[in-house]
Amino acid sequence: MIRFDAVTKRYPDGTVAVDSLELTAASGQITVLVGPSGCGKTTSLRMINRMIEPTSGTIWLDDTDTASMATHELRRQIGYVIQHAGLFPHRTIVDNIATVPFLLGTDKKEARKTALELLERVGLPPHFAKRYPAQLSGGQQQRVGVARALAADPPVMLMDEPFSAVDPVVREQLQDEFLRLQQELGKTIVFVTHDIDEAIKLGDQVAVLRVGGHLAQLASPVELLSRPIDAFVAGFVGRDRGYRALGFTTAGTLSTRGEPTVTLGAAIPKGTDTDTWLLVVDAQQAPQGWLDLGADFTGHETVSDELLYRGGTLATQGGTLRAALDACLSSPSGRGVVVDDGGALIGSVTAREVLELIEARETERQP
Amino acid sequence: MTVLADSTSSSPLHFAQYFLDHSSEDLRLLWSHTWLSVVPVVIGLLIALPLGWTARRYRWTYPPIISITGLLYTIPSIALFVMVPPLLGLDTLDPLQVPIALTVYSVALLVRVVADGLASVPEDTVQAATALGFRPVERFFKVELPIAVPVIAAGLRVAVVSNVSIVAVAGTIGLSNLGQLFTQGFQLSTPDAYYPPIVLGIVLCVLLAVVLDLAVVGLNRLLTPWRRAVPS
Amino acid sequence: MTSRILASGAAAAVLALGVTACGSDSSDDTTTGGSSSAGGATIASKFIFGGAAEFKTRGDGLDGLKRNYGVEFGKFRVTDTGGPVTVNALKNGQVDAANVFSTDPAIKANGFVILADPKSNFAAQNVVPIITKSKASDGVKTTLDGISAKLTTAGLSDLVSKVQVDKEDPDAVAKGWLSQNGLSSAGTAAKGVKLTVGSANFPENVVLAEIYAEALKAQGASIKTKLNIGSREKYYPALKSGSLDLFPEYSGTILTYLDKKATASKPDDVYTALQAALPSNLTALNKSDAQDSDTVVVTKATADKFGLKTIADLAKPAE
Amino acid sequence: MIADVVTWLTDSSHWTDTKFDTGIWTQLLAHLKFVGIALAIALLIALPLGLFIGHTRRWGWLVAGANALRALPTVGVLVLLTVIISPHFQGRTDTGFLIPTEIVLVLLAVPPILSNTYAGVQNVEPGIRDAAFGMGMTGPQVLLRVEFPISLPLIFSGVRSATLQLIATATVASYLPLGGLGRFIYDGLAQQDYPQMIGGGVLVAALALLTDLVLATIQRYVVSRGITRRFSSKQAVPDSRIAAVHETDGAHA
Repeated sequence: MIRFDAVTKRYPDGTVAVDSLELTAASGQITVLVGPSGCGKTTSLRMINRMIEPTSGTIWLDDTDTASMATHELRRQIGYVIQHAGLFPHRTIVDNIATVPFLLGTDKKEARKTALELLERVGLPPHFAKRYPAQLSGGQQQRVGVARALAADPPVMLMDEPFSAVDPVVREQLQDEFLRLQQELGKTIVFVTHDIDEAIKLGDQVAVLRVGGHLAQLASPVELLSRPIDAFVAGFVGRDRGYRALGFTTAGTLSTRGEPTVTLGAAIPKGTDTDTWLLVVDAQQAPQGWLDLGADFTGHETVSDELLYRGGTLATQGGTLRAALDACLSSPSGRGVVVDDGGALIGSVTAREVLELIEARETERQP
Repeated sequence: MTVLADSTSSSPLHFAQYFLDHSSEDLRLLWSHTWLSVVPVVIGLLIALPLGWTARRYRWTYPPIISITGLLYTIPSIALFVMVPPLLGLDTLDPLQVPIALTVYSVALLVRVVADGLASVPEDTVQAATALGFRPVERFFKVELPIAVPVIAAGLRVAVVSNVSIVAVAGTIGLSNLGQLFTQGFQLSTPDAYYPPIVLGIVLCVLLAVVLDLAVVGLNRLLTPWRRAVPS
Repeated sequence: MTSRILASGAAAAVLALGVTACGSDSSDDTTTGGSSSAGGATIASKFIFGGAAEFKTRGDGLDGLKRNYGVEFGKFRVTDTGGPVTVNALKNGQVDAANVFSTDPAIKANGFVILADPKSNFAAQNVVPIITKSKASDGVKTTLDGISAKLTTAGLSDLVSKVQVDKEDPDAVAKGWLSQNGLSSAGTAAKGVKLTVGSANFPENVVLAEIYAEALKAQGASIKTKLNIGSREKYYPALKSGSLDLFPEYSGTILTYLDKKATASKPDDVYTALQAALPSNLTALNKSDAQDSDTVVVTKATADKFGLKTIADLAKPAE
Repeated sequence: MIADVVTWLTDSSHWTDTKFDTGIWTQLLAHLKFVGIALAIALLIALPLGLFIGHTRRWGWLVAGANALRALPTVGVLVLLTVIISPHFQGRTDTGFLIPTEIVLVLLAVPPILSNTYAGVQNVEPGIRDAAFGMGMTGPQVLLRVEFPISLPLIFSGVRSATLQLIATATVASYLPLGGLGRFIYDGLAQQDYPQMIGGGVLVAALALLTDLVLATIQRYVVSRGITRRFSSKQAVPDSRIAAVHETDGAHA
């Protein structure tokens, strides 16, 4: 657990970067600090491992006042990941990962062995161990950065915009794997980002800071989306926050209806007058796309790949309301396809049905 | 006689008095020293520009050009001074021997600077200039060279400052420049130390180096007005 | 420090002067010749000798000392041509004997002892103006001859001392000497003559050139000076090609420079040989009695310790 | 002319000492001694100072001050120091000439080493410094384990440049009555023995090249491949932009 107790950072020129911050980052959880630039989020983070010294106030690490520890001792107990990874260019990947164990005097062989395990854990092949940072892409470097922070198995990790320097596709990958890793490890993590979507996706709780170092709101992502405390937070969280909030509500068991299908490779069936859209599945009953029966099939006798409309997203039974609604809205037939965990077709729902469900939930919550 | 004794004091601090007593001679030495320090750098730059451009344009020529010019730079100046007249068939008193030797050094130093300066021009800028329709020669003078000015200017500063020191070496083999103040002072230092000409020579050399250095800095600022437009 | 390169040369009469001043005599003459063949370690073999690099190769250098006196030094150390490095090396004990010029005020100032050269190893070194023939009008000749007539070795030493010890300016010293010797009165003897006077880069030569220049100026000549030119191999070609017209020279050295096999050593012989050796466009005007010769000097302490009076004494067996 | 120089260089009698002539081998050793002493002293001064200034970002004016030393005329300082120092050393010692020479050489070698070391440390990416401190390295650990190895290419470039200048400039020792390869140049000039003079120049240039080659080899083994980016072709290099840093300076004599 990390607790900020009336922590203030004032620079010699009078600028207040952080103003009597009160904040607790619970053990085993991800606390995200988010806000526009100049809001003091990075300063707050860096005060935890005393890369910046607070002007006043106390930061507690469990029951210890961090100010009472030698800085380098403190830092060795806290994993630290920064934007560009900050890998040491002159050391191999394995030695980069083993940095803190080396500092702690761990046996070199032992430290390298652990480092190799971590390399795999962050999803990099073992032959990367002997490479140098310059030989890795930005995303790969960032994975090494995470592995390095984990090397001494610190209970606490500080992450300063770790994924912001990579492209969106890689970023999403890294975020997903980060969440998976956290599920296994259960570290106490403080995470700084300027990206509200990332904050909502990753945070167990999100602290929104406003310029001048004031804490505007500390809440769970759902609460933040549904009940922003003031205009600033509302504005920062964004316009379609209501829609995004659905992402935190499970749909429960959707009542689906059966959907007629045709298997890929079968003969093209004749359409009916009322509905020209037919769902195409593969041999394992996994939905592949929609077939427009009203189209001109000259030159085609069987259902083949190039005839399919692939626009629709899929909702998982037991998934979120947001996913269910999206499946409906994105489907050319207007019917959202629902699959089971294995990806096999269960049936379909309509947007009207999902909206009714959302309304029902709202009335439940606000009696 | 006391007045005379005073004006001929051996104290290092009397260099100013020494200068006033011998101002026309000393100014002549200073002028010739300045001339010898500046002209070779200018000529050296004119020679280094096409060489540096070649080293940059045709990459395979970079290693040989840089190695050969680097090799020239290792020749001790005193050896180069005395080698130039017999090698080029010049008269031993030919006033050109020092500028020629110094031009060799300036070229040696500046070729690499020009090549690296041109390398410092962002590839995007070159591409953009080409796309805008600059022909290669136009592009070199209007785009690449101006952008390379700061790097080249840094090299020029080194070249003029080190030239001031090397020219003084030529004074030790009897050529006319501020280096002569050192030999004169050394000769007059038997039987007793006589500092004024030596100190005066050092002071004038340092002043000259500083002035020439500032001149290059000023020229650089003049040629790169965009570098002063720094966003606050 | 190539300044006095080959401006070195010989000391004959001057040496006798120097040695007499040091209380020496020529009485050793008869005993010196054969003593080197005595075998065993000589005094010289324990000595480090300091001199310019060319002293190793010059005919009157190490070879001449060996040939004439049987003196072979233990080691040779390259210093400079009778300049500050040589003087300091001798004074500080880095060398035991050195090649210094007879007019050098450092000899007196440091109490160095000039070793006599009774066999005239070093040739006579009379100061002599070398001039482009076409510029040597009667008026110019008369003016320069007047200077040479008044110039003595003692006077020369005095001139050098004024520049080097009293740190007076060479042109002021030159003017002072001219007026002292009644040579500064204005005239028209050299009117219409255009001359470029040169000098090597050591004080004595500069003063001599200034004396020539000032005297000719007073006689109406139009004078340009190029002083402090380096060594002889720098200025002689300029003199020969006509970019310099007048130069104060030393008869022995310029002769050796022009004719490496020259053997003359007496003042008049050297002068005659020099006239013959000069190219047709140059001529030597009347020589002066003033000499600035090569000498072998040791410190007073060394001279006393080994009983050294002449160069030949160096070949005696060491105790 | 060239043939005469080759003859002079290949004459074995020129390589060994004789009674009055010092051979090439002896002068070569003397030359290396001048350079070695000066380089060692310059390293002792400039390396710790440059590391300290680069690491602490304090006393930066010292670097500017050291660079101003480059404006000093080598010969003038040599003469001045000789006139001051040499009379204090009596007897058969070269110390009175050696000290001025070494001071002049040290003055020459300090600026490139100091400014390159300082620039090398200062140019270490802030993120890398930040990560190093953030992981719990102490100041000296950050300096020695991170900043120093990363700045090695620039430091080496400064040392190599300084060494080249030292080798070329150590010839001025022969302006005083000291040995070294400059002896051949000054003596050749005095004796009008041009093959000897040019041969001396060739020897100095050759020594400079050879020394640079040795230093380049050491650099190759000392600097991490992660920084030089000399990777075997089999290994992928996603970002091939190589930071080219050259030391371009050189008061030279």
